[in-house]
Amino acid sequence: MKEIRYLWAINEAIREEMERDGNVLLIGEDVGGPGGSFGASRGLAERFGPERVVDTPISEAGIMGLAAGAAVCGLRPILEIMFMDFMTVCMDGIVNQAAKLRYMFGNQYTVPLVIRTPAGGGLNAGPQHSQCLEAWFAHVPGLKVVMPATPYDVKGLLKSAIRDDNPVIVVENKALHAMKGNIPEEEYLVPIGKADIKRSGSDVTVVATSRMVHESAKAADRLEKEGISVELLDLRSISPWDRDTVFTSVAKTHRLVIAHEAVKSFGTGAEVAATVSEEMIHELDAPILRVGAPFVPVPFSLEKAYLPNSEDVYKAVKKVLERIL
Amino acid sequence: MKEIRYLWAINEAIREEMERDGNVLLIGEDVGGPGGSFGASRGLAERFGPERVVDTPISEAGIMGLAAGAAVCGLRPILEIMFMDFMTVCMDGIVNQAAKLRYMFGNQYTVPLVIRTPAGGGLNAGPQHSQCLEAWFAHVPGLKVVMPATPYDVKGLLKSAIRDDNPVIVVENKALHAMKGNIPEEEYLVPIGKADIKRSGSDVTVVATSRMVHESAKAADRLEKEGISVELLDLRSISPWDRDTVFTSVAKTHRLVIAHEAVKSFGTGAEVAATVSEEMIHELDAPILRVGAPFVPVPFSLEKAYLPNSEDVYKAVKKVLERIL
Amino acid sequence: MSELTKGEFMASYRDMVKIRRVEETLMDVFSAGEIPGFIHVCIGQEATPVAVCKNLKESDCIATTHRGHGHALAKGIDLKLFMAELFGKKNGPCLGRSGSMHLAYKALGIMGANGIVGGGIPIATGAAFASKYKKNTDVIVCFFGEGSAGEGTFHESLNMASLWKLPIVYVCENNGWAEFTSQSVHMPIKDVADRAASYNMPGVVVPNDFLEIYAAAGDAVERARRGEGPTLLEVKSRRWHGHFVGDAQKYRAADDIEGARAQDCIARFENYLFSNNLLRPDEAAALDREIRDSVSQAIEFARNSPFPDPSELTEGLYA
Amino acid sequence: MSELTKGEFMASYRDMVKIRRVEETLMDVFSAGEIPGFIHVCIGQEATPVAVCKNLKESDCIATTHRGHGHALAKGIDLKLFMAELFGKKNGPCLGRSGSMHLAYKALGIMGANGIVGGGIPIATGAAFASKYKKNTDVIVCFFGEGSAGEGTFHESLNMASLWKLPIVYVCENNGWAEFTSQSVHMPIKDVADRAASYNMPGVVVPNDFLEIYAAAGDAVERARRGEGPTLLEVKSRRWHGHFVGDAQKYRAADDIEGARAQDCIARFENYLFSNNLLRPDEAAALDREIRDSVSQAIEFARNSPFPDPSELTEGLYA
Ligand SMILES: Cc1ncc(C[n+]2csc(CCOP(=O)(O)OP(=O)(O)O)c2C)c(N)n1
Ligand SMILES: Cc1ncc(C[n+]2csc(CCOP(=O)(O)OP(=O)(O)O)c2C)c(N)n1
Ligand SMILES: [Mg+2]
Ligand SMILES: [Mg+2]
Repeated sequence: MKEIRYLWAINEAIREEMERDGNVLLIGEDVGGPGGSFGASRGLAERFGPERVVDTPISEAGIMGLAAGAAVCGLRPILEIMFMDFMTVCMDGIVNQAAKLRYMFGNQYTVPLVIRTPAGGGLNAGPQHSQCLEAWFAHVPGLKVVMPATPYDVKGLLKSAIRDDNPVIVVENKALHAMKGNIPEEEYLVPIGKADIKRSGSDVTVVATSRMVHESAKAADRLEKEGISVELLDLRSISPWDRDTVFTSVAKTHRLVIAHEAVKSFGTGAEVAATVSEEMIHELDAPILRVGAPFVPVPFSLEKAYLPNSEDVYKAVKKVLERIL
Repeated sequence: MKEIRYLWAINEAIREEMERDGNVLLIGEDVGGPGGSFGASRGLAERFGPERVVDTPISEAGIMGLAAGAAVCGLRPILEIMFMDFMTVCMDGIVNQAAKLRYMFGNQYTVPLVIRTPAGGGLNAGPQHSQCLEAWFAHVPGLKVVMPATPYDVKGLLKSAIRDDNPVIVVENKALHAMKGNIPEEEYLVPIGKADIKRSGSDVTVVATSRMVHESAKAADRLEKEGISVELLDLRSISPWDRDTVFTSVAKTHRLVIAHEAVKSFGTGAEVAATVSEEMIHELDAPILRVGAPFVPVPFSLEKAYLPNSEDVYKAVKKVLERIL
Repeated sequence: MSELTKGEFMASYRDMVKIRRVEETLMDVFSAGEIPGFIHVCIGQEATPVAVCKNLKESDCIATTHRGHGHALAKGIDLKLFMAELFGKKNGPCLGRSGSMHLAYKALGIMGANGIVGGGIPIATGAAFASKYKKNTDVIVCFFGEGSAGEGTFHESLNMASLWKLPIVYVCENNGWAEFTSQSVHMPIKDVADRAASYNMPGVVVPNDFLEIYAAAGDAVERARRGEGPTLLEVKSRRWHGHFVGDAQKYRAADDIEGARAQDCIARFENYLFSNNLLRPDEAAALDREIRDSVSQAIEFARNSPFPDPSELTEGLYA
Repeated sequence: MSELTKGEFMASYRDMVKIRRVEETLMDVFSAGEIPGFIHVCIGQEATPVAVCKNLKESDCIATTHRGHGHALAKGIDLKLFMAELFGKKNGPCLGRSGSMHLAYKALGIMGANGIVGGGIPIATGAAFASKYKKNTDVIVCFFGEGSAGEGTFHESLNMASLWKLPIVYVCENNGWAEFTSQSVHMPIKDVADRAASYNMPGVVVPNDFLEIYAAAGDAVERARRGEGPTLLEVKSRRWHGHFVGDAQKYRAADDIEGARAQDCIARFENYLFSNNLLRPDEAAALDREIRDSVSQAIEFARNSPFPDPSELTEGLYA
């Protein structure tokens, strides 16, 4: 095992996969010499040269379509979209092209393509640099969406994403970039579509993603001191998501809280809640509560008040424990 | 009362509002002389001239940003995006600009802007011309989203949208364009945010949107013959949506089915289901079922098999009636 | 650009006539309600796909548009496969999922028509990127209309292609109309090719003439193959019919339609072939009969082919 | 373009120095951790905002970018209001919701900085559309960097503006860098202004010199006001510091930074004023003291202003 930062785990994943497969390349704004806006690709251009670590113009729509075209021709591009908010400029390439090419062309093509993109708040970067938009992509057939919450997961999931023959969106969280964690010295993968049981518990299931996994863990610590036993699941993949693990947990605890940083309304938590109330409502002893951001843009200076946190998870858990059916 | 087609009701709404307010204008591809790709603006260029009915280049992103800029400067643009699938090319202007301008600039500006866009299948137009993407926009604070299902509602809601000081997305359904219905001779509005109780019933609540309202009505007819009483709600507005009317109905019937044409997973139905299981799970006597499209792009020739229909609603209702908690 | 042999002249003529016959037949068949969805025919524009694709190898790729029948046929797709897809049948190369508007055939480098105007331009650019990356000599041709030159992807793609000297030829078929809107209504310049200067690439304008297109495309393809980068080639093409089949063209002046028809690229090429003894009228007639036959057969084939089964609806979404 | 009076020369000089002092102070204050988020300073580029805005009326609008402090100050925003917003305070014009990157002030036509590169270009174009629609004489200036000229919105907007002869001036401040990437890495041409030809509008290149910018912008603004349409004006500007405050510019050669500093637009203008007896060194020194004072006061004001209350978080989302 070794300790590594989240950001550097990304770098290692890309580096290892580029070593392994000459068709893997990294493309995006400032990803080359400068090593990326957040530094995730530091050293890669030196190692692999400008043909494989490609600095682009500020043309997200163009790069996205270009990556899709390169992917159907046998390359395996990793595309960095500097902030998830900028996905808005390249939705067509993702949604109408990359996601659909395989199916609509009768499975003639594969589209092995990864979009890495940092989401979320924590940098006071304001309304156009802090959004969590994963729900959009989960709604699009043909895409996969993962949201690693730890250095271990980001390395393992990013490597899986690069090896996947489908377009995968890897949503990083900017607030996690500096986080440290342990990873094995040797190579490993984390499978797409598998949740991680962060802690076992019996009173309530908390399903969380990305930064909210850590906030939920804090809440669980606090709740534990009050004698409340939380089972915490890190969903890790949003599309596909691990229904089995969630169902098994809810069948055990009979109570469910879902926590994500994205705006609560019409967020991914709604799908989890809706699926549970579709498939196993009879198992529930309490309402399903969701923790998410309020229905406003991320304000510059009130970011802290805006972002959902462990207190919100704590309160939601307390509430589902109070309100017995 | 007079009988009118859905498409012509759109035309009337635009015409009346342009008569009423000189700052209202229509802008989009082919909307001028040609009267629009579907004919919704026929005659308007003749009536109001090319300054107010503006044919544009094929530049959705540009037009969208332009409309936002014009709106903050006091105009009230109605923008036609020819197919909802093309919203992918102008997401930034909608999501990062129009939706946020007011809030992020500290309420200095208003953004009175309407995007009219036809969604859905029924024309065998294939994977890039048939999508229902309303869930994306409902997830974005600052936008309003309506989905009128009848000639009456499309006229009334479009007029309300034009008078609204916020960006409103009016999602038409192409399969409804030819539909006939009665509307008053005199002027009327339909308020944004109010559901319509299409029929009262006692056994199960069906919450539907757009084309699925009619499919659900068909299912309700069939169920009625079997002695099952359906309360059918047309949500009409997705954001904001009418929680009160839904809650009241569910409190009465204790069973809920939600039906939309969009892909089921991560669709708007999830939010309705999640909200109900958050706020009133104790009222439910059965799982909440959702009817929506399968998780694939809309295939060209299998469109009919793809599209959710009255049979699907029928089956879902039967299922919630079987599975008593 | 290489000189054409007599056989190649004949083959080019045959391809152009084939495209026209296919499109004429499709207009009938579509109007009779046999094909669902929309179709956009390229009658009047047949010279471009054929003259351009005559410069391509099988492994070269093309990306095309909603008006893409001619391109796919010129690149060599089998008529029966083509028709089966247009009819939405299970044995179409896209399993009936794409129809006319998204037709693709990987085996011949037909990377897909595109329902999104401007959507194919960066994809083609990506294919050219892959070609260069893999150090092979494949050239990509990206077809689009003058209307598409209004989209941001046009700008972004040409900029990157030139920056990286990608092996691609951008072929703008300027038929003067974007749906129901004429060029002057949506563009403040006459020649799309003028935009090449924005990207430091050659911009070339040619008339709707097989020989001129063939020569200009040949230069551009060779340039691309030599690694010297992209070219923007504009053909002043003409659309005879409506935007889609069924469009009555009420927005269009009669003399504009007549003018388009008067510039018949097939008649022009035929005259050239006749007067240069490269083709005899009787050969032309024989060819036409042969083509009509094969078109009929393809239609029959498509008609009689099965639709995909609803049970296959969710197959193959992910690899 | 009108001749500047002595007073206007002085005022221009004062505005340029003010912008520089504000930016210098912000660098310190930001580095000390007093301001959250990111800030992008425009030191080295002060001539453009001032020279351009000197041609504008109060009711004319500007749309700007992440590097927008200079534009807002040149358009006349009160220093205290400005600082309060940058500090995220409740009494900023955007209630502390925008900070530096999205600063807007409607009262003076400052339509907003934009966190999305290229995002402001169509918005400015829309403002120009509104001006023309309402038949008033307001002109809009759209500022952006050469990096932004890679976005599709640049292309789409300029096309429409020229097509409709909108009263707008596109001012590209070409400082040679887009974040950490130099122009030659992302653009195959030298002068962004060359792209004007794609839209049939005038393209003008000027150096980082107040007088030349003032004259060229004046012509462009007048042209726009006369209803003759847009101009693309490129200023060969220079960025002295990093992309954002805190960027150590490791990617940048020392002589590029020195070259930028050597081309100091303020020193150049100062020399001109001194040698033409339009300003005396003692006047300059007095101005500078005055400016430093007001900047300090504005910082104090912002420091001591309250943050918005969390209870106001959800206020005003909809009108
Ligand atoms: C993004 C997008 N916007 C609009 C359309 C609708 N549309 C389809 S074809 C077309 C006109 C295209 O004109 P042009 O590029 O000149 O091609 P042509 O039809 O003349 O071959 C339009 C506007 C679309 N399919 N995609
Ligand atoms: C759509 C989008 N892509 C990327 C970015 C990140 N970004 C912010 S500023 C910038 C460089 C802009 O360069 P330029 O337009 O030359 O302006 P300058 O910073 O030199 O003033 C980039 C890439 C962004 N904010 N928005
Ligand atoms: Mg055309
Ligand atoms: Mg720059």
